[in-house]
Amino acid sequence: MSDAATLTETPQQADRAVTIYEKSVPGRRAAQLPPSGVEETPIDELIPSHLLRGEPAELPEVSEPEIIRHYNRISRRNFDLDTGFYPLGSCTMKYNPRLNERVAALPGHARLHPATDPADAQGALELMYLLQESLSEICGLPTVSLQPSAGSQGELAGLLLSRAYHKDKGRNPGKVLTPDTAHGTNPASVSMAGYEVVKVATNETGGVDMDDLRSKIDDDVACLMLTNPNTLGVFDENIAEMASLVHEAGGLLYYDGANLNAIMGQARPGDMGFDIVHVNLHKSFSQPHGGGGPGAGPIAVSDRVEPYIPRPQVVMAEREGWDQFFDLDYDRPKSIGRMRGFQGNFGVFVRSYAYILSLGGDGLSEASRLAVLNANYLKHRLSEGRAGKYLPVAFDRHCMHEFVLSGAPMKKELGVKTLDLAKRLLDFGFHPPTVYFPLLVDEALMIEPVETEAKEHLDAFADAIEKILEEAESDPEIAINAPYTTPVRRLDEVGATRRPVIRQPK
Amino acid sequence: MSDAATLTETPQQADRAVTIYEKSVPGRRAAQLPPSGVEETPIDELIPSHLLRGEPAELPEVSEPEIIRHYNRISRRNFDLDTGFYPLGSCTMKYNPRLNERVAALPGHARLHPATDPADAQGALELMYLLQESLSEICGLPTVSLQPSAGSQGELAGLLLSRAYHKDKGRNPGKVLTPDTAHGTNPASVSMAGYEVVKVATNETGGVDMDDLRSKIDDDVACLMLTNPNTLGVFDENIAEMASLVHEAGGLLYYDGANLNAIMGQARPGDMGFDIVHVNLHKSFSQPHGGGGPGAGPIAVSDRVEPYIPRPQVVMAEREGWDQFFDLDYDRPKSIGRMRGFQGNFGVFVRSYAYILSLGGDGLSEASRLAVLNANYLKHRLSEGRAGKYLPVAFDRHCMHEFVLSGAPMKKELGVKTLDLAKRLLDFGFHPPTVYFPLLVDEALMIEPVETEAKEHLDAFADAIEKILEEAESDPEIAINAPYTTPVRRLDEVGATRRPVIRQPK
Amino acid sequence: MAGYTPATRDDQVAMLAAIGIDSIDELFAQIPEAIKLGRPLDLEDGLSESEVYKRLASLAEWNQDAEEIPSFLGAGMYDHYVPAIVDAITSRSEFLTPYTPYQPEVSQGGLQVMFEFQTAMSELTGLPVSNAGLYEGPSAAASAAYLAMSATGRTGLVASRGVHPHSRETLATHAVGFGAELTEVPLVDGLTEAKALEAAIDDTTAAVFLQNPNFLGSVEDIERLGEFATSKGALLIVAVDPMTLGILKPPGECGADIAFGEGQPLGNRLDFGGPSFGFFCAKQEHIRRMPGRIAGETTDVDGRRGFVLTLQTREQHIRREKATSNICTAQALNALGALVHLSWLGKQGFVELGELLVRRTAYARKTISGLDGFELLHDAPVVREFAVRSDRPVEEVIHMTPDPSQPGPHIPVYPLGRDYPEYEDSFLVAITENRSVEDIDELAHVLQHGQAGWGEFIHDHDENGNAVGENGLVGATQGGRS
Amino acid sequence: MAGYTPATRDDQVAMLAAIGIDSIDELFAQIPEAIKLGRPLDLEDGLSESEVYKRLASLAEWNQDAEEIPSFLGAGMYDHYVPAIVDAITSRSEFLTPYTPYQPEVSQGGLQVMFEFQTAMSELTGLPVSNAGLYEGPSAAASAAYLAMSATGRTGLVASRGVHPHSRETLATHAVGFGAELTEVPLVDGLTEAKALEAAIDDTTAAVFLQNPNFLGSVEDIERLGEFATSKGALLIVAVDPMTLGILKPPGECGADIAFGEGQPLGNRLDFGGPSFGFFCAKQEHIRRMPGRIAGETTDVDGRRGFVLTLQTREQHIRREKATSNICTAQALNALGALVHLSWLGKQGFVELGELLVRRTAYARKTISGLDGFELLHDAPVVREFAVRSDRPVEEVIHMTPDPSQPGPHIPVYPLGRDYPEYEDSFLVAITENRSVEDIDELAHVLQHGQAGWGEFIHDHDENGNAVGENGLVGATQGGRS
Ligand SMILES: Cc1ncc(COP(=O)(O)O)c(C=O)c1O
Ligand SMILES: Cc1ncc(COP(=O)(O)O)c(C=O)c1O
Repeated sequence: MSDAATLTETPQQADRAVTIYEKSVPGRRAAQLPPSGVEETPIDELIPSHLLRGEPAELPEVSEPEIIRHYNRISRRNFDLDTGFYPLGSCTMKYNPRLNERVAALPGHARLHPATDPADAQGALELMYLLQESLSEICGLPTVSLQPSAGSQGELAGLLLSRAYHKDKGRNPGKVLTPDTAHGTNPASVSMAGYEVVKVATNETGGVDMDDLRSKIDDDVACLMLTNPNTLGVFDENIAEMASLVHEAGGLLYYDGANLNAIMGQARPGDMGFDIVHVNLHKSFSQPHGGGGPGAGPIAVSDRVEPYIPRPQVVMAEREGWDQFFDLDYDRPKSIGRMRGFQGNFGVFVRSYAYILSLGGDGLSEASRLAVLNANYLKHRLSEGRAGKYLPVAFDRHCMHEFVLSGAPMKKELGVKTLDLAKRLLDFGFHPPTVYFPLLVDEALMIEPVETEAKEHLDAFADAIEKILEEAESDPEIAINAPYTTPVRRLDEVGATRRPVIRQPK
Repeated sequence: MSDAATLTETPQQADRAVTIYEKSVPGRRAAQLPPSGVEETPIDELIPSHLLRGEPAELPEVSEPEIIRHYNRISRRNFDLDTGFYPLGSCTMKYNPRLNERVAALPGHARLHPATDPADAQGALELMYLLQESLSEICGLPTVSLQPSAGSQGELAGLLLSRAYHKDKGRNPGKVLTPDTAHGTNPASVSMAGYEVVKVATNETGGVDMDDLRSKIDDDVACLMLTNPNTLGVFDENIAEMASLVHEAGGLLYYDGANLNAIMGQARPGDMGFDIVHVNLHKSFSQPHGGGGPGAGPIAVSDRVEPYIPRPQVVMAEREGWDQFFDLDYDRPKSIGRMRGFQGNFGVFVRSYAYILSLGGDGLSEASRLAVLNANYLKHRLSEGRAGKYLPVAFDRHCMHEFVLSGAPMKKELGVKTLDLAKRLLDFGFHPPTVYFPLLVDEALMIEPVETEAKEHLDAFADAIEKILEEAESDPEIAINAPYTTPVRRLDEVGATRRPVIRQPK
Repeated sequence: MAGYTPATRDDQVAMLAAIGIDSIDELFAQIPEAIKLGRPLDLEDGLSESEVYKRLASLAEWNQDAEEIPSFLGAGMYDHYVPAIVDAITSRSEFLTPYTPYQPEVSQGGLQVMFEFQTAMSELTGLPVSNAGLYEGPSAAASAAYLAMSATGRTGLVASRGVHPHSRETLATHAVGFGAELTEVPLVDGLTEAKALEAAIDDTTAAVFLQNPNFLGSVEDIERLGEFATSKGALLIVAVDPMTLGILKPPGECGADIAFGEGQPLGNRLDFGGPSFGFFCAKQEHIRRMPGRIAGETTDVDGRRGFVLTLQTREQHIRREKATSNICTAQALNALGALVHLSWLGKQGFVELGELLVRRTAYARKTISGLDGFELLHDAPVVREFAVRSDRPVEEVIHMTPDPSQPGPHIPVYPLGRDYPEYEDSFLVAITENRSVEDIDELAHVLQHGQAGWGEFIHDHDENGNAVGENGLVGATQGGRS
Repeated sequence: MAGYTPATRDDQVAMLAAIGIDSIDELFAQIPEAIKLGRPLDLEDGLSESEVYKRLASLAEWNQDAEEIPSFLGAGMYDHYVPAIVDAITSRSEFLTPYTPYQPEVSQGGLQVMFEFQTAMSELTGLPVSNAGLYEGPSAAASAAYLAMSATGRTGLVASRGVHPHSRETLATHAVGFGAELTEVPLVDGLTEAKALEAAIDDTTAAVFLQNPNFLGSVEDIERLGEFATSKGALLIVAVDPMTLGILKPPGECGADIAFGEGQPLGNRLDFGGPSFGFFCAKQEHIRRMPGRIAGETTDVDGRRGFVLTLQTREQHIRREKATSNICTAQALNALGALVHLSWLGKQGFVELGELLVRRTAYARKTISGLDGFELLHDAPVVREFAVRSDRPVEEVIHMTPDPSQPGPHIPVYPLGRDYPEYEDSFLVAITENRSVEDIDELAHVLQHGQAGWGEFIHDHDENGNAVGENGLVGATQGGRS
């Protein structure tokens, strides 16, 4: 900035976005490749020219120093978990141990080809086997398939298991029940599995409305898909009853385990009577979120469903000359088949298994207990003062690992929407909670303060909200025009959708 | 920030410095240690209690997530080479290839104990041997010792070699000649070697004043210590003559090779008649500067000096059963002995050898040529417009890899000191050049734009200086009060020295 | 137990007091006793960091990785050299630890990466629209089928057997949910049989899947084959190996509606199969049916350039059961790795790498098919992978140890038997810039002399650090590093 | 040749034109023809990144590192577990790539690190003044001598033979320049001989050097020995192993004027000996004679807290020939590694680690001295390292291969012969938290049975990933990983 007298914008704001393509200079390069070491035969003598590319792809032409400067620079335009409190509801933003990155990077893991003969990949297969065993114990279900790439693929796999299960029983039910609080991936997965979504209402305590459920259970119900604790952070105490109702009607029970962080070592989906659970290793099991992946969504299933799980499955097999041999079992005639290539996101398995080893059974249980303590403490802090007045909790009861507030009074009395509050939080150095979800809560704020956050951060967050509301009482415009200090301010999303510019113009 | 109307300070400025100790909470911890696995004997039964510590050291009590947040956060309060142009004169701030970090981290390097039997460390010894050979070729001198930890230790080693050499010849000269342009470490090393510093004047073209030199050469001169190109970025064409003058008088020639980046593959200290050269691997050979180290300062020497080099030396030896065996030679009766522990900064050797392999002979030569081109281009850009008027070049001739401007006219005519200009550059996102060195140039600005910087950065830097001077013409206060946008603004260094607070108060 | 949780006893007491309860147990009262676990989890107690490291390092020792022994395995994932700068960038907390950029004002880094990635993929494939990435290759095939069905209102899927077996299996799995039927078309002489393809397509065909190079490594004439699809109103969907697109005509220029593929060869480790990413590009007309995240350019209230997630009305969090896909968490970090790798290769380097692959592969193909007892399975043109027939059973050929009773190690080439019973006497050999001519010669040597041969072939370690002696194929048979 | 230089031909032409010359050669005209090289450097041509990686990786394979085989080598550098968070932080560009913080406004990160580091070292040593680090341990001894000589105006240096041989050698080397004389004091029963020490000190003695634990691992009574020095007006200078300071009385409480040491055990890799760092702490009265950088707290013009390099008038760039030291580039990044490691260990963990070392070492000492043919060299108390006498020649004992004609590998313990001819029948054994009880038992086994023994001791890999079979001592004799 050249005008020194006053700051008109922050240094980062003044530093406008420039893409790597705009830094490209013809003839610049980073990579040097090894010589081929063989005859430099013209390519079109090896591949017919009509199959060859004419113009090279317009990739950047930049030197290596420019590359690292470019990406380091834009990396600082992200808010990340290692910068501050990130209470994004339903996302379990817990600390990502660097130990896990270290072990995942060992050449024996990172440079192991997925098609390596099992005899030459015993370490990797044993690790997968041990992770299956661990997740099986945590979920209370006998069999685990690690294959699904993330939660949503786990859901789809689970629903296809339900199809296979019913088909095998000679049935062909068409409906899947999901509470109206369900995460968006649930109904989307239901459709992709060729099922019809039937919504079930929520009762006044945040659980499933049992009457509505009963009225909708019939023999066309393939499956009930439930998140527990649900997206309101509420544990549904009728869960066992629901399970038996659905089972009686011949349906299966699918447990969306994205919120497992609330109950590890406390209660297990299997013990609640569920048949299929998916687990988000990038939530409860510390896989870094990477700006939107990678993750993994293993599924744990009951014996009823076991015959249909995806192929291949890691098993402990008999092999002469070995006291234990771990193998990939393809010979599963009733399997739904593959959900994806090779054996799943192994690198994620390494990290999550390292996490499980680090915490142990006691540690996982403690993690859940402290996650729930943090959530209830923050809920309490936000029930006081102005937050209590303008941001009432959606369901006033002890919550599990997260809770949902409603910004409706704030909107009504101060003209400040939940979105405005979220944006203003950015100026205070906090990542906002999940907003406008779950849908049934007006102006929802979904807050998940994980166990790896210290009390002082929860207090600071509560203080910031109090301060923002205080500001808003005197001048709502402050929040309505926020943020002010972020690398860019509010962005025109509507315009972006109307005339999409989704790549560097040629 | 809470006041949204105007920005009173940047977000980083608003985020005040807090130390890790101030984040400490009794009972918090990160590390969990393995169980001892043996009897938990009380410590005072194993070590007499009067030898034991009473109170534990007040180390931080923080969780692991807090540690990474703390250090990531303060890391962003550094300007670094991967952020932008860093033309710090005499420091050769060239790109640090990440390949070098990768190879240095290989367990075979990173976890190799320095006392490993040579038979079990052949890879490391061979690498050191190959680096010695490479530096020998680059410097034009037959023998290289890698031991010195950095340039200044190389200098001291070199001066102690001179002592040993003369002593062995039955001489005991007491003086070392150094030009007044010498880097501060030169005279400091001379004193630590027990020699008297004799300053030699600089002539009107920036080289050594030959008459002054002649007048000071006598048989009490142990050594001439010269940097070439010198700290003015000038190559001294009388170098050969100086060499013979000093040799005739029985003295040795020490070449401060910190500026080797100007002449790799172009000319060699050995060919100029020098006996001892130190090389800064953290300058010409891309070792990252690490915020002030680590580095390494190997020395290359002539046969005359070889008998005295530090112990141990890596040599290729005969060993039956091996076609080549690399050994540590301790049997050097005339050696000055050790300058430090073990074999030197091996991790730095790995990086620099990787750099030499990557560039090769041709690449090193090209690097020097482009470094010199960049320097002369930027010097030209700064001879135009206001820079040309207010910041004349100290010695108007083609420079080598760096050049020195004088801010004297700027100070006189605008009341803006070199320091002010430097601080104002910070607001423009540039690291300032080296300032107030060399001492003989009034209000000096020493600028070294290395070969890894693109032309557009040199242009942007020149434009920024033009802009700052333009500003200063209308309002010098802007520069005088700069910087404005940095994490902190000008700091009270005098106060810091008057009442030193150099640790967290208890 | 690791110290990732900061709450001290004092903290807990203070928090409980504030909440107004005496113990954390009270918070779990909402879980009915009947379903409480009521016992500790039956898992080991937590270990210290150094113990966890040791345990996993010693497990990893049991894997025969490409660092230890040069791998010629391919089949969709390749041991390319991932430049160090990729790790340096992807390991930064700022990229590693945030989640999906729901708050664009503080996610410009991630969003700009998506935008730049989309541009690169669109350039590679020659198609105007790219998303920010999907899970991996095969499941991207399923997404493509889903798009094609909704675009055409048809239910027929036709796939060449040249398409990766994992993609075909994944399609079959998803077809059950989508209500689609999948038909396969055979190969002749290493290429998709044109007649059979033409015959398989009719006006119920939603999409035709081809792969280039196909699973046997052959370069297909996509343009010609594609006409059978487009002429019948089916979408042409082409799976591509991104590393070959510096050389091969991009699908966009061959009439493809959709191009997708496994992204691993671009800046991603092998990781025993994942995580990597899938890319997905399409014609403009399909933009509002695209699966996955898409970043778009826009401006902020002060007119600053910025980026946002765009066209979100396609997505599950808005459209729910009507979404174009159920994907949520994807593979953003892996896509970043690809972007950095591509920037590092650059416009020229990307082409040069393709040329290097073609030439070294030609050499390897000639060398290995020249060995007695071996011949080419087909002589169609190839880029970086080829199929070889062996007179001896493949299992026997690839078994490396002197003592056949030992379970391993195996020569790292890909036996075709499981996926293609019709080729159970053949295997695939894949080449990358990491496989030097010396590696190839050594492979030939070991294939030829098998168990007997290894003895003769011991080198001292050589200056080029190439895979011989020490950590070469041969070395591996005697126990790798010494 | 690597692409680190951006200048294209066009860039070069434009720059030359601006300068007004035709070729870069003209810029080198200032170098007299006579001394121009006039030929290419006789070095290989540049290699691609993957080739460099392979070459260095294959060189590294020839090193027997502590990852491959558990090391009991110590002698000042120890194979502690460096937590992953240390690499995560020290590898950030923001810490890795800047230089000395000459511009404090944009160097607050590095300066605060120095300030926090100084605090930690001052806490460990119990001395109020710490600098931001020196090169490594032994050269810090020389700096201490330089300080002592200027503080006392004396020239005599007295050092116990318990001080690390490298420190004594380094002192001797520098003494020539300093004009000092170095006298050594012998050890008895593993400890500095008090009488001899007292006798060696007189009123020309500038400094007395002791080490704790000393090189043989023994815990010295610094307080008692120190009085001989202070009573004669000499400075008491104590070398310490920082990892023992959770347990041992800090030098500051033993009357030391200066405490220094090798910092490697704190958060630094072995790196075959460097880079690491040396720490240097002193009494308040010596603050203006300290060598090296020191960061101090201050405020900026707006009153914000900040940090600067302080007391710079001591330093070479200001004081030149009168500087208190010639050090310029030091070891800032290594000091950061130590600070992060110490923060990770924390107040409690640091003590616990010391206790762990004491107990495991006691076990190892008992186990190994109990083997027949072996006995303790001394029975003074130890923390983490101890000396053992062997009946058989040490060279023979540590030679692990069945075939004695083979040059290696060796059992990684430290033979004392070279440094202490008087103990040529003895060796040192060092323990860290990385050396499990199983490792220790295996060491005992191999020492006992030597070449003969290794055969019996082959394990399948074990769940604890401990050093047996695969990557254990024993495994190593058969070629490490397989
Ligand atoms: C409750 C719930 N279910 C399902 C998902 C989908 O998981 P994923 O994003 O891994 O596909 C998520 C997270 O995004 C979730 O919060
Ligand atoms: C010309 C010159 N000589 C000597 C040195 C000292 O080198 P070091 O900092 O490695 O001790 C430097 C750099 O600081 C220098 O620029």
